[in-house]
Amino acid sequence: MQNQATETVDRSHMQVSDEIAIQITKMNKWYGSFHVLRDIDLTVHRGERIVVAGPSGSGKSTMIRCINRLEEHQAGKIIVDGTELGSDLKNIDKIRSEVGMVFQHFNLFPHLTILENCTLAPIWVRKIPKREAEATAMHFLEKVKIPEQANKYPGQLSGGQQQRVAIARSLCMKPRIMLFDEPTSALDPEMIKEVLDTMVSLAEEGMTMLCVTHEMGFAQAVANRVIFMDAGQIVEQNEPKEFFNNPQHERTKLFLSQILGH
Amino acid sequence: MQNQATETVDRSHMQVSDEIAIQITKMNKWYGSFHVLRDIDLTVHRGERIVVAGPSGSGKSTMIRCINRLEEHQAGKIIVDGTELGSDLKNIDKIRSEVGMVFQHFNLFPHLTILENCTLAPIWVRKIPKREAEATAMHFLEKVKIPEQANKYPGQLSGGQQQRVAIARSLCMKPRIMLFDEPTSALDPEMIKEVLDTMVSLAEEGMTMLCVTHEMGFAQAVANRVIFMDAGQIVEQNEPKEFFNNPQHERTKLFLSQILGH
Amino acid sequence: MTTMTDPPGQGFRLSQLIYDTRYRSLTIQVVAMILLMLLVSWLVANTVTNLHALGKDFDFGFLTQPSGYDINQRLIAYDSQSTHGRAAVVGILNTLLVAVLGCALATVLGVVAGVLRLSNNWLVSRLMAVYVEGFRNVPLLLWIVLIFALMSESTPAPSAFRGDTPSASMLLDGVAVTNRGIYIPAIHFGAPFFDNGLYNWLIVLIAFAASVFAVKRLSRWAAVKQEATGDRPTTWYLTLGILVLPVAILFALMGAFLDLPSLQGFNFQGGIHLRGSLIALWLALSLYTGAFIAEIVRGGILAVSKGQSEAAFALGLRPGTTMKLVVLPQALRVIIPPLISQFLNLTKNSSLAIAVGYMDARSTLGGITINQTGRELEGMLLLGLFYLVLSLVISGAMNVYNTSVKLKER
Amino acid sequence: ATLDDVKARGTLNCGVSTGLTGFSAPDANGVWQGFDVAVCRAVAAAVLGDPMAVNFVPTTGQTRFTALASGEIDILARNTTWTFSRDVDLKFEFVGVNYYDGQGFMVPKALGVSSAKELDGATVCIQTGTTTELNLADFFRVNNINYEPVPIETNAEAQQQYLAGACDVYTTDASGLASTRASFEAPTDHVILPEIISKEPLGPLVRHGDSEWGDVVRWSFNALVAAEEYGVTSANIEELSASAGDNPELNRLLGAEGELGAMLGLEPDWAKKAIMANGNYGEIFEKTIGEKTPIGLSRGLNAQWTEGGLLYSPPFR
Amino acid sequence: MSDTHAQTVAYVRDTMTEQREPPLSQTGAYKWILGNMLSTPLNVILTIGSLWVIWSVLSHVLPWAVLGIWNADSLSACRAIRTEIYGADASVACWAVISERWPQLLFGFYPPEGYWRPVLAFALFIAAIAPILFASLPRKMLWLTVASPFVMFWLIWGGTVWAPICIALGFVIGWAAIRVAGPRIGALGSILLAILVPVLYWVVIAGPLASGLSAILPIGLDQVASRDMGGFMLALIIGIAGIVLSLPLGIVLALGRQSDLFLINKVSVIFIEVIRGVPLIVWLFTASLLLNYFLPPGTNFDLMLRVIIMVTLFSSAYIAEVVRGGLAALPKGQYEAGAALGLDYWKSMRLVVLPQALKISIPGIVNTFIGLFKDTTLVVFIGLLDPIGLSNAIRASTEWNGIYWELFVFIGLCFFIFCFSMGRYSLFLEKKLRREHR
Ligand SMILES: Nc1ncnc2c1ncn2[C@@H]1O[C@H](COP(=O)(O)OP(=O)(O)OP(=O)(O)O)[C@@H](O)[C@H]1O
Ligand SMILES: Nc1ncnc2c1ncn2[C@@H]1O[C@H](COP(=O)(O)OP(=O)(O)OP(=O)(O)O)[C@@H](O)[C@H]1O
Ligand SMILES: [Mg+2]
Ligand SMILES: [Mg+2]
Repeated sequence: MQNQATETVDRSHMQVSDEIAIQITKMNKWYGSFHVLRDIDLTVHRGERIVVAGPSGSGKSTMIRCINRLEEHQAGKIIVDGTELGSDLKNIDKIRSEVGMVFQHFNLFPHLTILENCTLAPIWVRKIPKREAEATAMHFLEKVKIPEQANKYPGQLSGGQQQRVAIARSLCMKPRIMLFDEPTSALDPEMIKEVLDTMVSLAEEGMTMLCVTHEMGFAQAVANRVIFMDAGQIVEQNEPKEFFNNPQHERTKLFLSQILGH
Repeated sequence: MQNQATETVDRSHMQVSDEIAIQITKMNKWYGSFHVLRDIDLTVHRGERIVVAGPSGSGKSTMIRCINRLEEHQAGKIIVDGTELGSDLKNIDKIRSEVGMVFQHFNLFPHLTILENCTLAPIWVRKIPKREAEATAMHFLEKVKIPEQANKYPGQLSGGQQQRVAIARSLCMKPRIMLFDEPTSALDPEMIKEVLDTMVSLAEEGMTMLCVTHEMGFAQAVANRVIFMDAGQIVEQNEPKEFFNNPQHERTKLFLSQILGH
Repeated sequence: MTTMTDPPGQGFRLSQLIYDTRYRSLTIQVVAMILLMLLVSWLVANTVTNLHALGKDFDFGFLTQPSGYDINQRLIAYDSQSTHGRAAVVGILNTLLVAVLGCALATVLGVVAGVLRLSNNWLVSRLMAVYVEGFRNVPLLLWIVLIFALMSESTPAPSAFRGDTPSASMLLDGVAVTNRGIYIPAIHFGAPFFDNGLYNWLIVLIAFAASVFAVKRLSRWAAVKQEATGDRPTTWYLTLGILVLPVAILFALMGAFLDLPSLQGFNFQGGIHLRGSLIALWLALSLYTGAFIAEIVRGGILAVSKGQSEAAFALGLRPGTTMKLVVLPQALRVIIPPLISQFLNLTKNSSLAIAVGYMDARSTLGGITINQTGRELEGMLLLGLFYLVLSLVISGAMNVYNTSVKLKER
Repeated sequence: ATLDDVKARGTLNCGVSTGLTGFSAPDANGVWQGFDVAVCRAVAAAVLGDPMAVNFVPTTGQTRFTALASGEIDILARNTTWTFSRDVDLKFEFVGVNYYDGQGFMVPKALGVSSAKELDGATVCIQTGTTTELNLADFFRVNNINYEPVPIETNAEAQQQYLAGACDVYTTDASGLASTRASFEAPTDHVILPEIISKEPLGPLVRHGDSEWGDVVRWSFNALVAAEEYGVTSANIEELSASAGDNPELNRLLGAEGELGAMLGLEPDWAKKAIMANGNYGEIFEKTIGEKTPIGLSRGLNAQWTEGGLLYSPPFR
Repeated sequence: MSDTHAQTVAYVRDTMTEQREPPLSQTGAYKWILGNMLSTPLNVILTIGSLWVIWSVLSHVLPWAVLGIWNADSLSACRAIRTEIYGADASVACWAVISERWPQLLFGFYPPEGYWRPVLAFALFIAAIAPILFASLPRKMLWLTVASPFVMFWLIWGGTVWAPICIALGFVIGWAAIRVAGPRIGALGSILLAILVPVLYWVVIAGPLASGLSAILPIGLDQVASRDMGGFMLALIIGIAGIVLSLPLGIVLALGRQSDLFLINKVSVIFIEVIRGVPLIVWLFTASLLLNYFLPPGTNFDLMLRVIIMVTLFSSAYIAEVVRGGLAALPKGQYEAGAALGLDYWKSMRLVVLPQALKISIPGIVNTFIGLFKDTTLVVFIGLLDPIGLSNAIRASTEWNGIYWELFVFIGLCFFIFCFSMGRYSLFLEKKLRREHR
């Protein structure tokens, strides 16, 4: 499950600035009467690479989706890049175009070619000329190593390739923050590596990343903080080394023993 | 990938007779204008256990499917059990009931129970009384070690069990020749062994078998000839030991290095 | 191919006809052919005998004889002295008219109801469910009759517009909604270019088509501009101008004026009369088919997974843009084939016009004409042929669309 | 021959309207009642001796002629107008006229119209599939006035449209107008205009080419008319037929004298049975559509010739 | 709780937060109304619009329906009662027509003492299709399914019991022909034989045999003529007969359309397209006006039978398309496995392909049935007394002349109940199939 490639990351230049990218305070969310997120407090600095782990149903996805308002939170505050997320549509639009998101099931648009997938949002949201958008898209497609597929449709690509396109698509909006929700869990083992490699190279460039994943190898290699969630709360957070070698909380220990023992 | 169980086969009594079971001469087949099988010559003696290997698309399945006329060949001769396979329906019917076939995807009849799957053809083709057909079916189900599932439906069985039922179903027609088309490639690793074991025990009983498979362990343990196909032709054939240790042809070498190295 | 499959020289045996795969299919087809011919000739022979016994012949001459009956709803000139053939054409045009109108309205209703049924507004989505289930599960014939009756009872009679204190009044002084239908203003020309009114309208139509073409060019230009600069220039006022001005100028040149309907004698006169029977049939067909279309639309939208719109939102696209660029193009692929088969159904169902006395092809050619002339065989044959051709044209269009979509997918 | 078929079958197949008030309609028990129905019953009684041995086949304006031509029914007694083309071109044989009708107009009193000639521009509801459309077209063309026809399939719909004011005028045969008006909540608010624009002799008809059967139906019907003329009613018929009286025609009619029945291929008392089925013509009229019924038609043209009407049975001899 | 800094990253929660109730804005009727009906300005408008629609419909319909008069023997009596209770201006329904005539609307003119017969027949029908729809029922019940058409026919039309038995015997003879001749002359020949022999039997022997047997042993029910049947019973008979009879024909057509024999394929395609391209009402007129032209002179059978024949041909084209979908949904491996086991075309169709394809097609067949059942209303145009036809007939009686809405509302309601529940059932089946097919 661990990938050797990720071990080679050179962490020296991955600087964390003091600037705050995301600030969540006392955020609460309910689904009906079910309390999914409870008093979440989290500050993410620019350039941080945070891995969110936790058992299924603990609210990881929900938390991440609250950050770009795919879900609405009911109490507390979320400030992204200095803009508070409320019901103000303008703020939501602003934040969404600053924050990229990659889903478990890629969610590429099947009726558009790879290139069109990547240029859609820049053209319609950022109002970038098509030619320019395409150049940017090709640049990022090269970065994720599939420029030659630009004119194919998503259905013609393998899962790993599709996920890399999804990453490229997000990057085309030049986001300052990237959210990943289990980007590799729908992939076959061979394909996981190619996607993780892409994420690693992103991390190397200093992108602020918040990543829900079960790839502990990736967490150890790239993250500068691991957050452990359970029952809608942040139970523990620490540097990866500490987190894995010396978990404090009972639940963390239990979780790690299951994940790593397996 | 190799199965230890197969190593235990006692080959001493697996006699090959002089009688010819299948004789293929200069057989050619086209799909439209695409030449799939080119001048295939192959003689199978009664009691032989032949493994057919080769890269994907090399025509292995097509060759095997020509033998019981699931595909029509356009030139050359196929004689099965002394009957020539031509356009005469009676011969086709005769050969089909002499030759059993096991597919990659089992192709059990989902609307019939295991027992009904096994008795269908004996009752309707061989016109055997139902009671008798059921007794035979139970005998073969015991042989493949799932008599207790007789009244379940295929959907309720695991892949390995289904494939064993498929083998039993073929055996119930008391075929003199069995064809296998990648019987284990749709199975999870744990299940591969149980199916291979069944095939080994069949081989031990002296069944004439023609088996497309990538299970090289099986080939080494059971086959008395390995045939290597590429681009619609038989490129090389030899005894398993010679074939694996001392391949002659370039393509065989390349193929073996990929298969075994992997 | 060098060798033959079978050794030659074995000679042909009769049993090969059945047991040889090469001849077998031929045998079966020949037998089937013979049986078919027998059946057809049997039917034809019976028909000939029966016709002879009845002293009738097979003759389409009746189409050229005067029909003797009037048709209220007609798109071409017709009176009771016109021929049965012309009556049939009037009926066919009426069928096409209600079919086209019905398809358009049914699509609108279906799309609205389908989308609203997915609305998060509980009340609205329930209401739409009631509409859909109610219309789908009661025979169309009942709906046609009920809507016809409902319309005539809930709208005022022309007499209600009469008198010093009328109980009903015209909308905007030009539109009268009565239980005989709706009267709307018509446009006439004071100084027409041609005496034949049709040509004048043709000119207007050509001008309008040219405008539409120009608008298309304009939006192409805007798209190119957007590709180049990223910003789409605002063109709506230009669009409006191009669409309206040429036609307006033409109207002015030809001295167009509005012919307002006004109450004279028993009825409103002047203007255009949309008859109650047409409206009732149109509404009933549209509401009924719309209920089916609503389900198709709902299914199509649901078929586009939620992930698609979420991905679009996450990229910063607005809901409207998401609908336009992401959801609709995908949903349409699912929606259009069944939609077209609903259009087909609607067209066929328009033959129920008989229930409200709308004179469609079935009521003229297949109804009064047959009844007056006793030419059942000829009349029904023509009628069946008409519907068949219509269906084939529609389903042909559907096939063309399907293949074009399939090609685009891969 | 049809007569033999009917006798062999034991029932008479009689085509009637799917429902026309007073002329044919099933009652709550499913038994068909009405003026046209009575003709069928009389024929059944004459031929089979049982007025109830009738299969009523409901037909629509569209299907009635085919049903008769194809032999599905033996008689069509469905207020069908006797016209040249139906008789000659469609190849049927009208055996008589059981109701002399004519097409008329009904308008609401409030319109203030007193003659059909004042109907210029009016909207007219008509029932399709009959001669009505043709008469209407002719009438308005001859008088050179405009109208807007609203063709309606059934009487019920037409009635509903007319009452809702969707048409100014309702036109159909005068008998239909009367019965329709009788069902209104306020019948007096509507008037039937004096113009009768057509002759509508309604009568039963049979196929061409089987004159024997035509004779049976014709004379069964004539027997009803003659019975009224001679004062034979269902009340006194037993008595009159018990012994030969002094009116030879009556004797022949009731089978006491001559062999009229045998000539038709029927029992001697065929006419007696026909009359006993529902009474004579006058009785049938009174029971089904006469002035005492809600429909309230007066005899008018349908009175005996002796009383100034058109009913005139040829002599039984 | 302390702020988490990049420098002092480590954090461990000591006490777990308990699940709390959501804020008021998140629960109860308040949230529900706010969230579901008033969340955006557009939603507010929609809500108000809906309320207006509901109000305007209910305020007209409810008083009319609820205050309706149930006891009267004619429309004028109804009106008198209304004037007495509510005054002359009130508009209330006269449900009395329903309470007086409902047996007629349901059964037509079927003799009242025989109502149990159609009821029993339909109960039998339900029992007969149960083993097809629910695989869990014992297979023995399929015998009931096989027998039911004949029993139903006998129950509804009555007459001697020997007629249906002798007809059924024809099928037995056909089956026996296949059994006996099959091994000798092959599948194709025996199928021809199995068609020829029973047809000969029906034409030549069945009639005399039945009358002979009934002369010896007269068992039977009172005969009821087709024209005495009407109302919903008629609609059901036509619908059920149409679907049941069209099933074999539809399957043959579907197989024909799949066939790669050019002629067979084209004939099937043409048949299906012609039937589907022309409206049912035109076919019904054909049945009533033209069928006699096509049959030998002198043949004459009743209109209902002709309609059933036409409806059968009509729905067979639709069933064929449904079955074709089912056939296409089967993986190719099933055909191949059948062939590899030595089953010939007909056997593998009968034993392997069709059982599966038909099961997949059941929801589609149910939907076709719903459509057909609704379409039976069109027979009113050719003079059959279906519910709508009967409503016309009822209106033609002097008591009920002038009544309008009540009859239509009642008929519509009956149709709705029937079609809606069938539709739900078909949805349920579809879901179940999707579950099983994963
Ligand atoms: N739309 C919804 N409505 C109601 N409950 C929901 C909804 N979405 C999620 N939940 C519930 O909220 C809880 C948290 O869900 P979430 O998807 O955030 O978990 P997760 O930590 O991402 O789990 P996983 O690892 O399985 O993705 C779960 O119990 C889930 O059942
Ligand atoms: N029905 C068909 N029509 C056209 N081409 C076909 C068809 N079936 C197979 N082929 C082609 O024939 C070639 C041989 O196919 P075949 O299935 O025999 O290969 P194989 O050796 O069994 O490969 P694999 O290991 O992938 O099963 C392939 O190139 C394939 O694309
Ligand atoms: Mg999740
Ligand atoms: Mg293969």
